[in-house]
Amino acid sequence: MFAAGRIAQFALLILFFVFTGLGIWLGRKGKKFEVRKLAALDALEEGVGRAAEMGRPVHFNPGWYSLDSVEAPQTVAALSVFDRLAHLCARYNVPVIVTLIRPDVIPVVDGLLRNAATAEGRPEIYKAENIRFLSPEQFAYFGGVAEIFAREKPATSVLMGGYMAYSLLVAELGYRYGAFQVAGTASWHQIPFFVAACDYSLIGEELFAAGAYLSKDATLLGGLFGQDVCKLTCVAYVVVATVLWLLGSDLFVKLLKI
Amino acid sequence: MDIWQTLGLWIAAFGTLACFSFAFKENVFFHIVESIFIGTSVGYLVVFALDSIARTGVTPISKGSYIYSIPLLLGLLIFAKYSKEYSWVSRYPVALLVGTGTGLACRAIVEVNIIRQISDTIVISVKDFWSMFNGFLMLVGVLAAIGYFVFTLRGKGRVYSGVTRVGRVVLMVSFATTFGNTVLGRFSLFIGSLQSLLSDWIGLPQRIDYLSATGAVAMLLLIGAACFKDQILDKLRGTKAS
Amino acid sequence: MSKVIRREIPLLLVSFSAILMILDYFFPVPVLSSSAKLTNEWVVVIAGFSLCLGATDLIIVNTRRIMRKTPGSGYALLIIISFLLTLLLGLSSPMTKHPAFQWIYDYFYRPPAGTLYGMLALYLVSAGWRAFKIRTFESVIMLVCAWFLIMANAPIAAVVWEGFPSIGKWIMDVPSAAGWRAFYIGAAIGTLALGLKVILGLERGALGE
Amino acid sequence: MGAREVLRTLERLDSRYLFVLVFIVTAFPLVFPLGIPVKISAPVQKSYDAIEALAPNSVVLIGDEFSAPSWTELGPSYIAVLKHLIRKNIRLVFVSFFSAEAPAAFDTMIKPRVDFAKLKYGVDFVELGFVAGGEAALASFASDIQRTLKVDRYGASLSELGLTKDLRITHFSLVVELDPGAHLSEYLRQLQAPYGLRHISITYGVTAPAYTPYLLAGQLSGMLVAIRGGAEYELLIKEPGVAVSGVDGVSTSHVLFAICLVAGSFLSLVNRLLSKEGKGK
Repeated sequence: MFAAGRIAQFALLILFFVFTGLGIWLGRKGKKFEVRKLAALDALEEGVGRAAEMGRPVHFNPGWYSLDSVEAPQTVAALSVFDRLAHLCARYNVPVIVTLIRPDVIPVVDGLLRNAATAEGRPEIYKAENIRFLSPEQFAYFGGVAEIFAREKPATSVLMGGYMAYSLLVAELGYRYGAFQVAGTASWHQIPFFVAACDYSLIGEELFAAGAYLSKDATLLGGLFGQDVCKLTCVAYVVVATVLWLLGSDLFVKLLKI
Repeated sequence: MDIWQTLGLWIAAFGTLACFSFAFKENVFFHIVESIFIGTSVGYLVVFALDSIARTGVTPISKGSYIYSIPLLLGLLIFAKYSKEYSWVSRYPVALLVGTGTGLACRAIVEVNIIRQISDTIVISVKDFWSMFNGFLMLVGVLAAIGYFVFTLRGKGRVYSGVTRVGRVVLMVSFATTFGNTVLGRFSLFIGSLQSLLSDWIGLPQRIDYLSATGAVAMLLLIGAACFKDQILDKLRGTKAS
Repeated sequence: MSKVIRREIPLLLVSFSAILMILDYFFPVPVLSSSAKLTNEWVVVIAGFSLCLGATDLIIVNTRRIMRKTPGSGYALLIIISFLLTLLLGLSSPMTKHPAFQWIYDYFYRPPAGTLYGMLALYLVSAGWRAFKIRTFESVIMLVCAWFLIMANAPIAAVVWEGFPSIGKWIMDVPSAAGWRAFYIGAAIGTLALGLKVILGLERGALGE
Repeated sequence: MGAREVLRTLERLDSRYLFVLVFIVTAFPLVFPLGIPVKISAPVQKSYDAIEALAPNSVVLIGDEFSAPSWTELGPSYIAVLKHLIRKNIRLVFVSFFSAEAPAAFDTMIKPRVDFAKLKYGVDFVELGFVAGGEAALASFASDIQRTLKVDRYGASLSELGLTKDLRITHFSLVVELDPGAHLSEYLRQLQAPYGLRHISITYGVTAPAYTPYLLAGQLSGMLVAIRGGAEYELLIKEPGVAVSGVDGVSTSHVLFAICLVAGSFLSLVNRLLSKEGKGK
């Protein structure tokens, strides 16, 4: 019934789903979890406040990947960050300019921006022209962003999601215009540049935790606990398996390949 | 070489120089080149999107598979975002995209990102001291770096903070390595752009095409003037006033 | 009722298509694989339409810029003209293979793309100049690793000292690979957890509600 | 201006001076070639050996995710590998899943530089063009080539072309993938994990460290990285080309970069120590 060689994969997938699900369930039951600080996310409010003081907009880009790609979760996580950012911007009456590489994100961003404006009691702050799809070609996109930075000089730039080579171009652009920069990606190939060029950055898995962290929703925080259990499971498995391996048994290695 | 190709080479050279100039200062020529680039790139990709809609969506309908009219309809629904009242309709096509993307992401990531990585960490080679040492270093590094990502289980005391510290160092090594290696890639591209100017256009190092070389100097002067237009204007006004 | 149509059904659609994709990978059942394949084709079509939405948006935003005569409306005009020209040439027969379409690709599209990509080399230099500081133990390690990797990649370094490539290779194969392994594992767990939240309809970013 | 001010100004040096320096140092060997020897690295040698070991008439899948901006980084390697494959009489199938522009880039940048004229279309090679849909399309391609595609890039039916008539995914002896977009894992997941195809990746410098675990685990049978990989491969097949002539620039620019890295951090250290001393007084 199973596809060959995928039993272990399926078992792990289900196991990790169950762990995360249990965490969510515990959270819903009211169990409190203390979460490690994620400075980059705490910095969002500082960034928006800075923009409000300077009377300049905030810039946001949800990364490179479209919603139907394998890296879609990164984009979804970025949009969860955007949800919070849009609320903050509406609260402080700061316009937020969203530049986009992927057109399929347009309706989602549009909806989030509209809802945030309504929820914060400022429906007039929603402007469709602040959502700017530029080009799916990353360097053409960069040209568009460069023009926006030159003209509107955002005080804060938030770059979240999966990234490609243009990450450093946009980050250095922000640096040139003195923008306060918060970034986050699980794209391993771009993380070094965000760490080097931005004020704050989320690294890898932290991006996926952003939605839960920002919403402070007990249910979602429970999910983070579930993720930790998954990680500990991996650690425990590696430790036990290595000891067995050194004793001459490859049982745990074979187990992974069934 | 026909006239179109020559013209093309000159346009390409100008585009290359205008783009490079942005590193020094933003200027009108950079924005002109980039605006054309934005337009052509979107045009280009829309052509391919239409081609792909025709091949995957319309061709089957013309052959009688009417079920393919559903994605065409869903595709059109995405335009509902322009309506204030019915913008929620665009959630239907988006839902299909998000669901498919999420499913694809989850289904295979276990094998490539977890199982492979775990089993390679376990299999420590014991054939000589050096490979064993590397194997153990790898093991410690992987475990410590996983520890860095823990969110909620906050251990107390030295052991925990030691682990996260080591994990942090390991991750930083990975980042620095990638940074260092990226230099190779980016300079390959940089060299390529220089080659297209110096070799394809001007003909170096074998010979010098004087026409192109003069063109290059003229273009550089023009773009330079655009970059420092404000300073130059100030200078001119200054001399006039005095 | 309206909440059901507006919210619940799209969320169900998300869960349904995600679960379909997952099951299709693990269970070789004809019904699953044919419906997964069909869904994939639908997604291709919808993605094509979303690009058209993007193009429409681009035209609307830029036309508005021209009408309002905001600064930079000249650029907006250039964007629209070059877009329409490329589109027309691309669609004229033979589709996507018109010589003028190729010509635009070769001389208007390729050079800026390649140049901006290469320009990253310059930005790497300035980022390297700024970002690598000797402050903490970590920063020294980072500097040393980056430095050795750069030297390992320069052919001239191997001429000076044979050891550079092997040190670079060791850093890449052992400590750096260890970090990436942990990064992959963490990212995978994050992806799975987020995937579950999307399936359960808990992640706010997914549908823009 | 005292020595301290000089040091401090240098630390906050306007990066544009650095840029000018980079331009000069990198362009110099392009105008005055230096001819620094290049050592063949193990992943490139492995790729060469893997292709060398193929039997004549084997079929190789070219995962052409090439795009215009990657020309200078991947182009030379791509051309060198194609030349080698053609020399070995290997039959080639080109297809793209992630880069819509790959076919056009192939026409303008690759085809004119490789001897395709002596090959017969449909027998020696087939271009399947761009298949939208990313990983899903790749998976469906792997499970049934003819059903997924039906026609090639030029509209000819796959069942009428000799090479693709009965082609199954398992007939491929090797996958050569042009990887500017970090799509290796998709390929491995859909082609290697289920069907065990061997894989060579022609990739960017930025992706190389993260691909090393795959190389160590044997999932990759070889890897060519950036212009340097191209230069090494050109030397292996004894046809020096663009990459070999550009690789001197790699040396000079890298040395400059290494100096900048040390100088930048050293300056910051000295300035910090000096300012601490100043505060002490």
